Amino acid sequence: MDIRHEETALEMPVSTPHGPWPEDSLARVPYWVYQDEANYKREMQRLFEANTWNFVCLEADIPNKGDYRTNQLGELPVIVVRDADGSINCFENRCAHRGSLIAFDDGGNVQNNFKCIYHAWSYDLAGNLKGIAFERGINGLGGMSKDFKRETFSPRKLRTTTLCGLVFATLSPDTPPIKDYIGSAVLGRIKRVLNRPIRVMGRFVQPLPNNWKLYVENVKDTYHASLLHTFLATFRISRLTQGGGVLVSPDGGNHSSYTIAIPEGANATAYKDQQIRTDQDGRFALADPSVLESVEEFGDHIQLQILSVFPGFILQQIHNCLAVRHVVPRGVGKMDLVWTYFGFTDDSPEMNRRRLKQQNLVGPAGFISMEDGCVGGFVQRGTAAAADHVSVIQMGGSTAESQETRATEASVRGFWKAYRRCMGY
Amino acid sequence: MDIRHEETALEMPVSTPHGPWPEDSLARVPYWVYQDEANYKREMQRLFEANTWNFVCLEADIPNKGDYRTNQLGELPVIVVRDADGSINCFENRCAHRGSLIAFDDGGNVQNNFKCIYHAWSYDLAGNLKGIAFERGINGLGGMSKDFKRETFSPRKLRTTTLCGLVFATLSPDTPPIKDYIGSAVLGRIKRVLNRPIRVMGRFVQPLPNNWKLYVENVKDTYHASLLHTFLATFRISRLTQGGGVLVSPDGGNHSSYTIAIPEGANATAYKDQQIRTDQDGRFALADPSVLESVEEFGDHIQLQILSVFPGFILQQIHNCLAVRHVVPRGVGKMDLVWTYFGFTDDSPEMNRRRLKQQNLVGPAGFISMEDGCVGGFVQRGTAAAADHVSVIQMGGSTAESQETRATEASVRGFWKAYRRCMGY
Amino acid sequence: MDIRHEETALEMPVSTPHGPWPEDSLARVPYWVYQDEANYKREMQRLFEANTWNFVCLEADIPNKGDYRTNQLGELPVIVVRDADGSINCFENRCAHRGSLIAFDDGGNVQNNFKCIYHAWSYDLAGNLKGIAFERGINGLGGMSKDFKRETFSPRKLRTTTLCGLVFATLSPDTPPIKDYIGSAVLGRIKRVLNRPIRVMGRFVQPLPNNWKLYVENVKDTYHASLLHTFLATFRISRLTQGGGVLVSPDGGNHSSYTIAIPEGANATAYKDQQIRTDQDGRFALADPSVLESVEEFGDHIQLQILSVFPGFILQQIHNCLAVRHVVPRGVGKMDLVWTYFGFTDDSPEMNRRRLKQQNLVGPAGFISMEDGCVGGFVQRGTAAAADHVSVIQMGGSTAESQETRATEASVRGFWKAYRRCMGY
Amino acid sequence: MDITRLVELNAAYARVIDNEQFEEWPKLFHDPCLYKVTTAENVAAGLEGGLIYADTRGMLEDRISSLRKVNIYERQRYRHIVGLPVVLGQANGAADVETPFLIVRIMREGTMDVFATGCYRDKVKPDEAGALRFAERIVVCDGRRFDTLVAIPF
Amino acid sequence: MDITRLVELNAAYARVIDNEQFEEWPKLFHDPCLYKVTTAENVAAGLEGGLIYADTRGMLEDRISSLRKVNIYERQRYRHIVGLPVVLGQANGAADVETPFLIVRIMREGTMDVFATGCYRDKVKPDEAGALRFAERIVVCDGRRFDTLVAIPF
Amino acid sequence: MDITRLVELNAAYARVIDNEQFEEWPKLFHDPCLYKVTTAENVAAGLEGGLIYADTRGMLEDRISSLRKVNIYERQRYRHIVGLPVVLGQANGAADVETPFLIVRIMREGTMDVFATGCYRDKVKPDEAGALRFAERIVVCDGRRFDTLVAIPF
Ligand code: FES
Ligand code: FES
Ligand code: FES
Ligand SMILES: [Fe+3]
Ligand SMILES: [Fe+3]
Ligand SMILES: [Fe+3]
Repeated sequence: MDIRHEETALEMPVSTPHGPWPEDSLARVPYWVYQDEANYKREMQRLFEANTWNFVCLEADIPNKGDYRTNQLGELPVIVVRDADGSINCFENRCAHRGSLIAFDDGGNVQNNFKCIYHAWSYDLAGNLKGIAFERGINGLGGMSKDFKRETFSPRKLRTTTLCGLVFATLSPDTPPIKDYIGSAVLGRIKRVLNRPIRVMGRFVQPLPNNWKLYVENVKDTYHASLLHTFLATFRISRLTQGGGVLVSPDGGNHSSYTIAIPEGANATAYKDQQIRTDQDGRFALADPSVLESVEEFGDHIQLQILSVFPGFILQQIHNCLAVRHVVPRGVGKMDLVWTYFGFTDDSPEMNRRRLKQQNLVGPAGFISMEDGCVGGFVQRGTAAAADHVSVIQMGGSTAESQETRATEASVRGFWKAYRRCMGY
Repeated sequence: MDIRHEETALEMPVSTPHGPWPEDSLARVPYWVYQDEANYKREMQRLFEANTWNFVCLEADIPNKGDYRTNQLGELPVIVVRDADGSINCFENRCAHRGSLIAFDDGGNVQNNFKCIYHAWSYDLAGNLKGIAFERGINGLGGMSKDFKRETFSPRKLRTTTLCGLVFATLSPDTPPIKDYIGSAVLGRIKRVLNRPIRVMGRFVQPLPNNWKLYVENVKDTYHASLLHTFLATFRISRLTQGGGVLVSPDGGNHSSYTIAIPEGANATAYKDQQIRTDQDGRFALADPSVLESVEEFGDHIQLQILSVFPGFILQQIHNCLAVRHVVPRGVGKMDLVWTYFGFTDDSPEMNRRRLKQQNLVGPAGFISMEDGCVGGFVQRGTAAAADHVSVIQMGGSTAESQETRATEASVRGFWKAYRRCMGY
Repeated sequence: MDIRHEETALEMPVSTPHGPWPEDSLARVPYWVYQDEANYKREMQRLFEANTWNFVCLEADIPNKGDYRTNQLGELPVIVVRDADGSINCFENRCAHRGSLIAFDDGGNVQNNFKCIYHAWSYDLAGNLKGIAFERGINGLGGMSKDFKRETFSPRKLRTTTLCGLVFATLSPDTPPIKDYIGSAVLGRIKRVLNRPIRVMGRFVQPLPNNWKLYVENVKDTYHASLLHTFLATFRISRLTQGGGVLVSPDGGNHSSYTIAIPEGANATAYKDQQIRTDQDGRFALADPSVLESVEEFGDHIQLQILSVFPGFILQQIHNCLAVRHVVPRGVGKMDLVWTYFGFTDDSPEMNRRRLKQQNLVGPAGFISMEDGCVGGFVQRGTAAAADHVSVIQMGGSTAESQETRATEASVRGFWKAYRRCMGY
Repeated sequence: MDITRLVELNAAYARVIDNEQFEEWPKLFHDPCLYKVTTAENVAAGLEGGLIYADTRGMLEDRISSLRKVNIYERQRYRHIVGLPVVLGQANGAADVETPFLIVRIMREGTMDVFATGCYRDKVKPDEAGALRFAERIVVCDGRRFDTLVAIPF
Repeated sequence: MDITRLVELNAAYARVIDNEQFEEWPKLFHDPCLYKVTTAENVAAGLEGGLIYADTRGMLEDRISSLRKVNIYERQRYRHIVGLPVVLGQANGAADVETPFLIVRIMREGTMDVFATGCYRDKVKPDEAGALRFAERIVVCDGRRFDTLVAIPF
Repeated sequence: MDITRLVELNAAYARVIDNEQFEEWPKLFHDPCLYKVTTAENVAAGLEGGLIYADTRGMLEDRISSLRKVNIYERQRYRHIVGLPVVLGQANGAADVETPFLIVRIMREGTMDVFATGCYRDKVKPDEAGALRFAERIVVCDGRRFDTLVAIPF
């Protein structure tokens, strides 16, 4: 049952919880956005519980009727469940009676209904309240009054949509269809990878000591990869001097960066010339290079693709190492990064072994991605006393459109474009 | 020394820290009451430090002169001590000088006075400041000025009262006498159990991951017991279909529920009919049922009685297993539940052994009460994104009077009746 | 790049975040100063980031060009580094690009520049932004716009000053010269101890469960020492009845207390007469008194000197045990006390061994100072429900000038004099 | 009594619990037996009450069937780290033994807490087959706090 | 296989890591070998993927050269507390062993966290010189959470 | 030197502290001896200073009489979990030994923290009666932080 205060309902933001936005440029962001409690609460309501599509699970996670998974939209707990007709339902994981979690495991199978453990109220697979224990009381005593309208008491229901085996949910009736939401350019890059049935290979959770947006920025930051990650530069997995670029959706929120396996040509010495640490060419070699042995899998020479859907979904292809990542806020200064490694159901044993080896590149212990685990915390701590100062996101200009280079922060600016629109800043 | 700001002194609540109370019905409570920091601070001042009686210790804990115990009223630390004349004093555990805890153990014996360790100021057993180290300085230098009025500097003193060996304290001069406060009906149920000298059998503390009120509601919730706790239903320790009811004090704050050892008759199959999980009759049996072997102890066929005194005291009789529980808030989302198991000084060895075995039923590892340890956390998490939504407390109507059935939430509504009065909502 | 909101810029405090200051006397302080979040944030801006000198390291920590240490002014992370010309620079440890910590170890040596790990922007030893990776992009794509003024983008720079081998820093242009800041009387006591080159003997960190000001008060509190610390009284290391006194700087913020090795004479029995716990004379003796064997080192019979510089620096001489301590706030209810034990480069082996043994007296496990580790927490907890009550700091009057006795709280009042001026209370 | 066999008994004890082979746990006790979970404070104060109190193998089995079938709680597991047993005395084939322990509780979503520390006070003797079994295991916890609930035995 | 030698192998294993003698670590494995870090949940679900996956000693050496030379992270170290090995079976000189572990991570500024707990599932056999070495060490962590990053092997 | 006897020495050491039989603690040392509590960082930096520094049994006894009689602190206790000793070398009856440890501190109201982890660097040799005793025990803590205060020895 939903009662909203007037002020909440009416509240149209004219300024931020922290005063006016410092400067109307996508190239400047004040550091309080990573620190302010009121702003964090507002993100829950304006982003995660509003007009955004949020990743909730894979179709492969819930193949059969009654299969369910639990997840969160920001801090909103939800249940995603496969219905009898094969459709997928999603509703708030909160009992309509006194608010207990209805399900408190990662997932499982309930046959036809969920039963709250507290007082045994029960729900069908669409989240409709169906049963109330002792609704009529005993010997005419107790029970619910006759005029109690059970239908009007249900957990909040979410809309769901599926795309290439991914399941997204939104609490808002106004969120546009997923294809429009993502935009055709980025959409094509999702279809490129998720082109046949997948199989999950492993799951891990990586808690990070930073605000959730610092990680999302990091993922969208095509500029940092080869400058922070020695592996990418040294082994030419991804250098700014290699072919590639970044696609940014018109609304800014979604992106896909890519590196193409072509030689660097004239710029081959650029890293050495600038004495960039990550160029260990010649100084660092692998005793067993099999971790880098990959095969062309998608027929387009794209050896690395990182893709994000606003606000918190990430799809990764690094050589033959595939994963989806889900960003879950855990308060203003903490987040969880949920990793799901996958392959395809038709993988050969060799391809399976190749993926297992290449999984060394990513995740909490990834040769490549390890640094992304700590750098967000470095920013969180570096800006501790700088709430009213701003970050400078000006590489490649001040706009957020697709570019043929990765020496740009265009998709980071894109994130702030979408963020400010949702937050009303 | 006590200086209150004007605003604090004057502040008469016209609304809540979270906007207007959603609906003027005892059957609806907004979830922000379990989440809001400002509301929590207000509870400390309006409930625990105002017109309520708070359990501080057992008389048996401090039999002799100078025996003391420390405890808390909400977050107010206090010392309870037995005086020379056998009376019991209670005062704030805060030195009048610079605010150190005067006592920092659970209890013990000080002969005639407490001495603060920081600068050795000393207090008599009534909490009066009696000694100041080097009050006159040395060689005419230093020390306190002559006009310093030692009498006017003492920790805040609380009123105490005893009832059947229980000791309660209040900071307010206006709190009514304990018997009027509790009300005759519930009072009778205290006297029924605490009818002779007791002996403590064990102490444990159970931290819970939820707001303190969620546990108090759980204790008052006669509806949940046999639906959540398989043991109660399966072994017919307490079923809604057995005889019993709930007494609620006129002001709503205190309650006593009870189950009478009489057969279920016509309703014997009600649990099975509703396919209620907790009915494991026939499916679950004990290899050694001695844990359930009890004797009629109070001569009135009441085999289970749960009793609460507003805001945070609980007295329990389950067969021959007796305990008092004390609810101590630890911030908005945490609390401690302090268990004291007891028996009587005249227990036979058999009765002692019986109680030891039945203690398996309660406490953090209790066959029965285990679920109460986690269900509060389930509500805390289930309602994380539902601050402006409400719980539906409508079983057995919308009022808070005593009822002949336990298929009701009458005493939960009673809690909110008392809570809203104290909080000014 | 620094953008301050109007309101922040203009904000001139007419009252505190917690209402008016209770009483205009240095002898009264409300307990909310140890509890209030808004007040804590204000302390960061008005004290640590404003007109105060903050200890950042020892000159001995960074003898050579490129040697650096990291530290904090309140919560502001800084880098202190020795420049080519031997001067010492200090700047905010925050990259001008997107805010990462530039250095994330305690210290080390960078030869000529710091390089941020995130995108390889580089800084010279003065904190000037010197290099931007791929500033010109690649093949005419990406990079920074031509008109980007690199000079205007640097971390905030701090002024530094050195004194007897100590390095202090301030963010404000208005902080007076260190000698004026400290005042001649206290200054003399620093020079007395730090009269020749030192060598670091050990480093430890002691987290304390209390607001940072409770520890600073404790250090300035000449009244408590022999009443709390049995060792000081029993072994006559420092008794109020021995010679000594306290120096307070005119502005109140800095102090030096001292005990002179002269007999107590007439007052020899004062502790016994008042039955003060810490007088264990005759009841407690050491099996191996070598821990107390000291030699007159500074030629003035001062056997104990405790000295503080506002807000968080402490210099200690107890017999031959020397240390500096640095107070680092860690939120409203926590702090770190950073210990650096030292001796002199010309110490004989005997003197070295003497210092090693006497180090048993101080630090987290110090025979003397152990109690200071817990007493702050006792005040924090004792005052938990007393935000609007006040501490009584009246020993030795209500003013904050130097006194010939230590039976006074003059230097504690001095702290509040300086604190209220900085905070605008 | 051979220290190595005591160490192996404790390793087996920890393993069956941490690997969730709970049904094996009661088999490590004699019948009748005494298994109790309490605190150092209760022991020091001479208070007999326990969090768990079982004096037959049947009562131990009921603990397991209850946590398997009827009790409700969030998925969790333990990791025991058991120290070296100290034999305090021996008499007619039975030994009094003290063994320190540390239990980390791992919750479903992955949080790890130091859940309990303390000392096992045991009476150990061989069964008919000569295998060492507990005649008595008093679990004396150092602290008084038991977070949320205790479903799995210590 | 002699339990004492297994205990010594595990003590040496923990010591080279906790003392930061990382280069010694690969030498405790055979070549080829299998070293994998995963979770009890992945194992239970039959998911093969690992946080770390190495099937040659060279891959183990690459882990070390990488953490020494190229990876960026804040200074930290581990403290292993390793329990008693339980030998599950033996065949032609190789033993299947299970050993519980607890790892505390100590960060540069001194914070100590329970970083991981779990069970080593090992295949151990002697090398030519007769020294016990790991043919297989599957690190099965009890929890799913790996805070910030994993630079140092478990 | 027989590993089992070293293990028993360490078990006895942990037990007398954790059971609060503090007066037994100095008896496990020779006289003179060296007992020091410091950190890996100080050792690495060649800094001699210690949190606790005692070179006679008398100084150890003073630690105990002080914590018993004169120092003020909130009630607390430790639980040591001690790993397996590694013998680094032996010479004329004395052994150089390294032993990892973990100390959990349990406060009066029941909170349990990982209070310290590290490594004991010991010189052990038998006394006249042949009982193993510490000629030297350097407690090298992994971290630099010592929360609130250290009253009880490590
Ligand atoms: S809270 Fe779910 S049934 Fe009562
Ligand atoms: S604080 Fe109690 S005597 Fe000073
Ligand atoms: S944050 Fe430092 S270079 Fe980008
Ligand atoms: Fe990255
Ligand atoms: Fe219950
Ligand atoms: Fe002191």
